[in-house]
Amino acid sequence: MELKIPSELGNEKIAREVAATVAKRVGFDAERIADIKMAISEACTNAISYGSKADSRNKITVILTAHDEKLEIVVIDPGLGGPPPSNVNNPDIEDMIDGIIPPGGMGLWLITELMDEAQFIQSEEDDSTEFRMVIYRNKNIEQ
Amino acid sequence: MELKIPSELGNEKIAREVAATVAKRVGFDAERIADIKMAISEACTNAISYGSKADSRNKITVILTAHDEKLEIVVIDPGLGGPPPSNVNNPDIEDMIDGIIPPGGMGLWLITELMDEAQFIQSEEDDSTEFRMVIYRNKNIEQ
Amino acid sequence: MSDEIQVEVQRLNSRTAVINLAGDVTTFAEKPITGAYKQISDWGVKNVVFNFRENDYINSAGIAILIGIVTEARKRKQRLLMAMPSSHFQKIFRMVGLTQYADIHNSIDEAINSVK
Amino acid sequence: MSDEIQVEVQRLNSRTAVINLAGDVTTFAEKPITGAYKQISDWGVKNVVFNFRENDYINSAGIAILIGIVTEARKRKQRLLMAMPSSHFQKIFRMVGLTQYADIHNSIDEAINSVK
Ligand SMILES: Nc1ncnc2c1ncn2[C@@H]1O[C@H](COP(=O)(O)OP(=O)(O)O)[C@@H](O)[C@H]1O
Ligand SMILES: Nc1ncnc2c1ncn2[C@@H]1O[C@H](COP(=O)(O)OP(=O)(O)O)[C@@H](O)[C@H]1O
Repeated sequence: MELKIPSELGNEKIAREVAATVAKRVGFDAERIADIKMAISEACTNAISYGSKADSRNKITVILTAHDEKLEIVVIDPGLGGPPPSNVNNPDIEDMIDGIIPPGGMGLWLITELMDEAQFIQSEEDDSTEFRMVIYRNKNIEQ
Repeated sequence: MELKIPSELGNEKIAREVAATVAKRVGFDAERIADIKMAISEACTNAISYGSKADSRNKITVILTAHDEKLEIVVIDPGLGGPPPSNVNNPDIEDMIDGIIPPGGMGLWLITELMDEAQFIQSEEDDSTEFRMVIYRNKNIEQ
Repeated sequence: MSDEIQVEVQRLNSRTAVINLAGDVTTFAEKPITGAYKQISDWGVKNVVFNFRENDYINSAGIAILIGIVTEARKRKQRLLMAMPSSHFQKIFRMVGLTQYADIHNSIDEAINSVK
Repeated sequence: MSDEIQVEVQRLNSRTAVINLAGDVTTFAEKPITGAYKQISDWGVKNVVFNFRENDYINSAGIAILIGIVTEARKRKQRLLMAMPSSHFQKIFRMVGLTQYADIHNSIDEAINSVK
């Protein structure tokens, strides 16, 4: 299924509720649903803040596809944030707490920790940025 | 915002959760949110059962637009159920209980009771059927 | 995909039984609910208490199921009691006219005491 | 559109205060949370209890706010206590490493008793 929402901070909640409802319907347990909610919120927040410059005239699209054993989530933004990062840094919480770096920059890292797959895909057709995540229903499944 | 879901009974829940999240975000109270959830569920169930012949290869689209004082909800189906009814009958629960007519046929009536406006719109471009509902945030507003 | 409804019956005494519903009262609930109702009717009870505490979604198909139960209950001269429907459920029951055929109670105890 | 967070402070005694959070711990929560934290710091308390009972949504921006509070608390030699975070919150706190700087407690009482 597909969801199109105006790029406005707070609207990531709509995507989060949709993802939770779909995940519940296809049998994910409460812990995995909480993971999905957090990951999709972070991905949508980024698509809104960076990919759409938080301008609600822009829209982001979320595509949810339930397969037998996994849920695939694709978040598409208009690509106004330029090319997305090609790698994800582990946050250095000690440096943040010591005030060496400002607290933040943990969204993508959290997503990679919570999801089984996560990567940016640069669209070949237009300037849009796609972020694709996959989560398996059972953690220890053969992949 | 816009939501596209496969025409499968049960998927109306996704629309229901989206509508509830949007309505909450724009300040509807709990009672009105419950009304919205029921109305959108009935409209989507009809769009799935009649308008798409409950075939999940078909899709229904839900468009939610928040205005200052009202929420507009449009449910679009591919029109496989033929022309929608032009009027809504009050259910005769006594006849149902006496077994004179089978229990049922209350969906559209419930919607008209719960929403401030509700009507079918036959699309001029294609065969699709649109059902449009409007609900005001405050019941006694000047309309 | 499954829509979950859990239905449980509970025999209080020779005259009264409770049907506990947890989940969505929709088309998918028809068999479980009518099955539970038939089961307790076979026990010969006269008072049927529906416990709606764990429900927050009912649709017109669910209401039609309840109307069907009212029809059966009248044939069997049973009394129907609706315990703990949410305020939304109560409003819908009133709108449809179900409240003419079944009493609403704020708790299971209140429902049970009313038929003692 | 507003994202609701309600923040309330509660002074237990000269050494301990509680910050009750209800709602979403996101960017929108920054001002209310840091404001509440400053307020109780001005009281001179040494133990700061965050009550997470009424929260189920935290995001990375919310975590960043908490990290900022840890930095401040260390400067002020305060002790931070996290009461009743959901199991999801606990997991995230552990993942990020926040649990090295703040104790997790299953109830407000447990948190308060631990600093008596
Ligand atoms: N959709 C996107 N388009 C372009 N750049 C992005 C996108 N998502 C993330 N980024 C970049 O990746 C960086 C890291 O993102 P993230 O880990 O979520 O932390 P934060 O948002 O706190 O910086 C962002 O600062 C931004 O530069
Ligand atoms: N989207 C639709 N497309 C075509 N026909 C429809 C649609 N929605 C409703 N109808 C028609 O209107 C009738 C009444 O619908 P409703 O009041 O919801 O009760 P029920 O679904 O129980 O029959 C349906 O039986 C159907 O024939």
